[in-house]
Amino acid sequence: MENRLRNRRLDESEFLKMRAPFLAQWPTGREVDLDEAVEYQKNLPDSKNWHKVAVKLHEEGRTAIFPRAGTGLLEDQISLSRKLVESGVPFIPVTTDSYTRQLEFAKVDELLEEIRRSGRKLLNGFPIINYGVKQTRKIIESVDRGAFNPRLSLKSYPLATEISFAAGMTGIAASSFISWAAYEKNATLEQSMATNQYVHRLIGYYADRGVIISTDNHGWILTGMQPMTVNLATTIVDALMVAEQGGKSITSVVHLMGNMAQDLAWIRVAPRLMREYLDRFGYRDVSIAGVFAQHTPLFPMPQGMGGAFAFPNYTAMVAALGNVEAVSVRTIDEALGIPTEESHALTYESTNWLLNVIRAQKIDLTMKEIDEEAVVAEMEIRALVDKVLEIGDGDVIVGCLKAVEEGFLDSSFSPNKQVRDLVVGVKDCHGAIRWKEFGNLPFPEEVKKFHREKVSEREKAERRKMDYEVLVEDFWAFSKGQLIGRA
Amino acid sequence: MENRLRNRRLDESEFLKMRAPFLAQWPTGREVDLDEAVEYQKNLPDSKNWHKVAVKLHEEGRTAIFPRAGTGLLEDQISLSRKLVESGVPFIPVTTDSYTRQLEFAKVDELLEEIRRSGRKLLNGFPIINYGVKQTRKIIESVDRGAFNPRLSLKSYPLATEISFAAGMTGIAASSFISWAAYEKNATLEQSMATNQYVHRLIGYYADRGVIISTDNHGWILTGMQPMTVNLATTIVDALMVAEQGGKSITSVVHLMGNMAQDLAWIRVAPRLMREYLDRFGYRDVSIAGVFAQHTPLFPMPQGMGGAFAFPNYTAMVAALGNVEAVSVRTIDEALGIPTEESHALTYESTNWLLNVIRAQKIDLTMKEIDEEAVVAEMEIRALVDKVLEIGDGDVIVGCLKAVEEGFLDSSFSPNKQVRDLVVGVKDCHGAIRWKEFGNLPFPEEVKKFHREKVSEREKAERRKMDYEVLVEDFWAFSKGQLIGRA
Amino acid sequence: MANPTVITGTVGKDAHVIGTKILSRALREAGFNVIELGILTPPEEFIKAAVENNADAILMSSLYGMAENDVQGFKENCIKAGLNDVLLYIGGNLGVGKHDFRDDEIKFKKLGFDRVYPPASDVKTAIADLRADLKAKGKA
Amino acid sequence: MANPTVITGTVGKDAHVIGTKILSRALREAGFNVIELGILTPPEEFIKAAVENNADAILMSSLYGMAENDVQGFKENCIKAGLNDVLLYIGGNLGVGKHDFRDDEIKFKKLGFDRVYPPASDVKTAIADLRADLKAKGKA
Ligand code: B12
Ligand code: B12
Repeated sequence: MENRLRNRRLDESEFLKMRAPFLAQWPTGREVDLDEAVEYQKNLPDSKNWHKVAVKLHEEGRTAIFPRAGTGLLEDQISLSRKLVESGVPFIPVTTDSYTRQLEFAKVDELLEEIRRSGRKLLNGFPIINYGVKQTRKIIESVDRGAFNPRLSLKSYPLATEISFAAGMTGIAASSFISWAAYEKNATLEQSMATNQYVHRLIGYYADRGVIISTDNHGWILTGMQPMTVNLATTIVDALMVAEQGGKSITSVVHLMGNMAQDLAWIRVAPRLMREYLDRFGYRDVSIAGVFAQHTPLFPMPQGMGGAFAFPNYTAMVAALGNVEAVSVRTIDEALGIPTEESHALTYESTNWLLNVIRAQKIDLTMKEIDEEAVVAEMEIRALVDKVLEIGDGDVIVGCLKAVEEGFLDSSFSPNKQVRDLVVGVKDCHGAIRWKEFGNLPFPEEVKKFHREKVSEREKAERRKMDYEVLVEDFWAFSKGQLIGRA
Repeated sequence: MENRLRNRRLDESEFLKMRAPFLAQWPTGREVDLDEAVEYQKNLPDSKNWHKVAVKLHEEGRTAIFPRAGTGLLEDQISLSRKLVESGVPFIPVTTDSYTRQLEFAKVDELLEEIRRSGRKLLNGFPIINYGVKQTRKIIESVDRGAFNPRLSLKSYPLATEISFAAGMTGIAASSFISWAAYEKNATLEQSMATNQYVHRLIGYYADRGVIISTDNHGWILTGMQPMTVNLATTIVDALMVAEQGGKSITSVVHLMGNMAQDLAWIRVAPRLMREYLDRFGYRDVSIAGVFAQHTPLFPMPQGMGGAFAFPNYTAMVAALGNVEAVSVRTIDEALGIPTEESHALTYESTNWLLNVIRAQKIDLTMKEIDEEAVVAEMEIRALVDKVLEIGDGDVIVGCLKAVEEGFLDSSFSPNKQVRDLVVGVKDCHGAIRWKEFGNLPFPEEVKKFHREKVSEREKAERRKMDYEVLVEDFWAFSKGQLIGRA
Repeated sequence: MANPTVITGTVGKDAHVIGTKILSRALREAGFNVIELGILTPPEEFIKAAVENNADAILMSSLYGMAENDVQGFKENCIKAGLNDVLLYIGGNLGVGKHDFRDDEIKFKKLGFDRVYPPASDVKTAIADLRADLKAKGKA
Repeated sequence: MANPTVITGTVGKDAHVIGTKILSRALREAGFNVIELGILTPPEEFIKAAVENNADAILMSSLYGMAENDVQGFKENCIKAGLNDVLLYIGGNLGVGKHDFRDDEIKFKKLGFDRVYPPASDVKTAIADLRADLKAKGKA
């Protein structure tokens, strides 16, 4: 319990010293020259700056697409980026491959050779570190607009963000929870937080020099189905960490679970509470660039073409009704493998149609269910964040590390050994996600009662216990064109 | 002005005498034996009775698809019907071809020959009269569920409905306005009302013997874009005509125009006012089987696959949020020609996904815009129906005939010469349809003021007059993935 | 030179009115003298109207897929009626079901049409084509 | 006969956990003794666990598309470690991008796997297969 990491701004000199070993991880690290990079960033047009693009979308009342995409070779990544820009996508991801994510750069070089020789698809993403700053800039320069954002792993964060930002990328999912909770088995949250602190400080370095890089805060990415409040509480933790290191723009990410009222409630509550906690800690000059929605990646996809279109169209519809600035939708090929350029284009043609048509209506929905869900979500998020602050003595990092140990923050189906995994979620009669097991979550009794009632409502309606089988059925429901799992 | 048709129940003996000339139009007319037909109908399972299927959907809180489909050969029509049933469609259309619609049965025989010989697709629908009762029953018997509904023209109504009902079909779009307003140039409304009266009386004959055939009342199908209130007022006229002749089940059809709030308002107002007028005239035993939505067929379709899916998916989404019993969606091949079986299946796979997922949530939307639109729609519909009753001295038929002459009922882009065509519609800033020209519509000043304000709001926002060019742009907007036409 | 006269309408048993209305209006705004026959117009009526009005072109619409059948022998009947020089355009959705537009074009050109337009084609282009074709004939 | 012992986990650099969790749980409920290795499991660890636990089968998952590379020489290393008789199953999403599952099956069978399962395959079927295969070996 001693000597733990704290949420305190790193001195610049201290930070600059930390950089050397990361930059030495692979020869391309030498290409990073921070001063030159700041200049490069300053010369980018507004349409390539994540924060500015998000703010503009907000002003115009539009919802854009933020895809997931990455491919092995530079020329393919360029072609993919162009295709995305042509499809009207303003946010361009550069998803890295799984070897880069494990720092196996020599292996990547080998595979790149092999790909060039045989044409076989051996990398499931773009190996940004092997390519380095100069090569990666070619991607950014290949289009006349589009704000880029690399998708990384815990281990690769420091070097890969150094290279990405120097190459002109302006957004990054710099969350301590994202990798740790969804991608790692043995890594500890403390390691993850330390790594993220470095990245946040790098963002702060740019910010001090007038370059705004936005963090899309995903929080604790869930692998099981459960209410999003643990996730949303941790996006607030992310925000407080970023802000402390000097980051000035935060993109609030809200994962959807499929019930409209609940999803829309989360979309409303998340940025409001994030703003409140940022202000409470004095980070009034940190802005929330926008709200980004995505269907939590839990759901497998039906493989019929009709259902394949229905799923992203539904996500788009909910996002549009939520008036968010962007949404990540799964492509129509999602279940089959990494989508082709064509399926990206087709998917966004479809979802953009809906986003445009719905947003043009300037809809402001009221549903008593949204309000009800919002009240519950707010109580849960506050209970979680306040508990973290309480046991951390006001320090979110210290608090989180303890909270995970205690199971005050928890999730089901976790791949990470540190996680208690005492909670269980299940859908209710209307397809909203409820807590079936609370584990040690520090919720008020009132909240627990609400969930218990909803779960027992479904138990009664379906005359069966909400057991593991039901959970798996719920999980596959969307793949079968249903909201709620059926026996 | 003398001797006009009136909304009075035809005596049974009178009605039976009227049948002979119709049944003599083609040899297959001889296959109709009403007593045998009543027996045949009584033996159909509930899942083949339109009314019962609609009521069951209502009870279960589900929305189903009612497609448009028809093909030249019996075997193809059977295969199509089966495919539709397999896709989960409970309402099966039998769209007739354009020659049948003009009573050119000899020509149809010729073309059937030619099709069989050459395999070429020469008929754009199923020639139900040439096939006759026995052959057509094969379609109904080829599936184990599915309520059938023929799609006809004015001229073909009497003989074709005789054959359809005898063959076991249980729903029919028996509206005096549908053909007259959208399919005919020279036919008069009086002719159309007389023809429909016959069909309604035939339905009454079945009803007297315990067989419920439901009419889906489409009212005045619009060819131009304008608020749906003229259409909805005439569905009430349809209902009063059907009820007077003894029909016991009416399906309220609501055409959508694309703005959610406005569409949902129409969906709510239509059945409520229909019920009210039915009750006012004492037809308390006539039930409204359900509400069916469809995008008014005005809209051409984008041809890209993504947009092609987005359009029906959007329709499905609005229908589901409207909690209607069924929705007719355009297939993904709509713009290309008569859809293939496969594109029917793919389209309904997609729309059913959304219908299921959304209806499972039991959503009851409130939006102040819905309420606002509902108030305006109700005022307009009442003004129209009350005007018809006023000038018809309480008789809707007499009233309608006069109202059309005077332009109290009117529509733009009409193919029929009788229509005044003095009204013009245009979209407003939120994509709702407004009256730009009221012609002689008998609306209160308050309503007119509302529309004028909305039109001038858009004029100001776009700094241009809402002229014919804008109208055409509005018309093509959906094809371009937009709600509102853009210069 | 006087404004050229054109005949519009939807041929045969087809009742689709919107396309021909928009086309007619656009032609009128472009300065043509438009005789608008509307929907459900038998081929003979197009010929009759063209003869009576000394028309320079016939712009026929058909959406319902059965045009091929409706216009069999139309060109020959035009010639019989003395309309040797009238331009024949047809547009809309000219076949039943999903099919390749290029096949329509070949088919209807064989039937004597000078130009054939696919579904949802832009009227402005068509009007420009018409102007060019009339000019080539020394008519505009 | 004792309950058969099986090893589960996601191989290589793959972090997809949900499939292997569901599979493990289902195997346990079906009476198997399950050693659950979780995600990011190097091939050697599968072998080590199989040797230590005297396993009857290894049920490997891979979703991220790079399994082919991860399991090169796996069968040979099993044999080297004395695992001549252990059943090798693999399932998930075994190639990168949209591709034909039948190619995966051929490929992975060549690599020494006894059964290969496509994405989203039903665990019940797999368990039935496993029972049958074990029975054939006189193990269940
Ligand atoms: C959830 C998810 C994630 C989550 C995973 C969370 C976690 N830790 O589990 C997150 C967001 C972290 C993630 C990350 C990535 N993912 Co991912 N992910 C998915 C998604 C949406 C669902 C996978 C899933 O959980 N399915 C549900 C489970 C229950 O099904 P299942 O795994 O198929 O298992 C069932 C059966 O297959 C069977 N089964 C499984 N294994 C075995 C083994 C045997 C022996 C047997 C008999 C049966 C069996 O039993 C299970 C129960 O029925 C899929 C897309 C999709 N819709 O399938 C993509 C997908 C698998 N991911 C993909 C990729 C590329 C990645 C990333 C590399 C990059 C990215 N896109 O973000 C990273 C990889 C990180 C890493 N190091 O591995 C690709 C794989 C591409 C390919 N093969 O061509 C997919 C297909 C998405 C796509 N189209 O791009 N992903
Ligand atoms: C609206 C509509 C209707 C309305 C028509 C109302 C009316 N009276 O106009 C109603 C509901 C009544 C209807 C009925 C039928 N329809 Co309809 N209808 C449509 C729809 C949705 C839009 C057509 C339209 O108005 N487009 C908008 C206008 C502006 O575009 P346009 O006509 O293409 O015209 C433009 C250009 O093509 C060009 N143009 C047109 N003509 C010409 C001519 C020349 C010379 C030039 C230069 C240019 C030109 O200029 C116009 C302006 O840009 C289409 C599907 C679609 N999305 O296209 C089906 C469609 C045309 N209908 C079809 C069918 C089969 C029918 C019916 C037989 C049965 C049915 N499905 O209901 C009946 C036919 C009745 C009859 N006797 O003709 C099919 C035709 C199938 C085929 N060809 O394979 C279509 C394609 C639908 C489908 N996929 O099944 N229909």
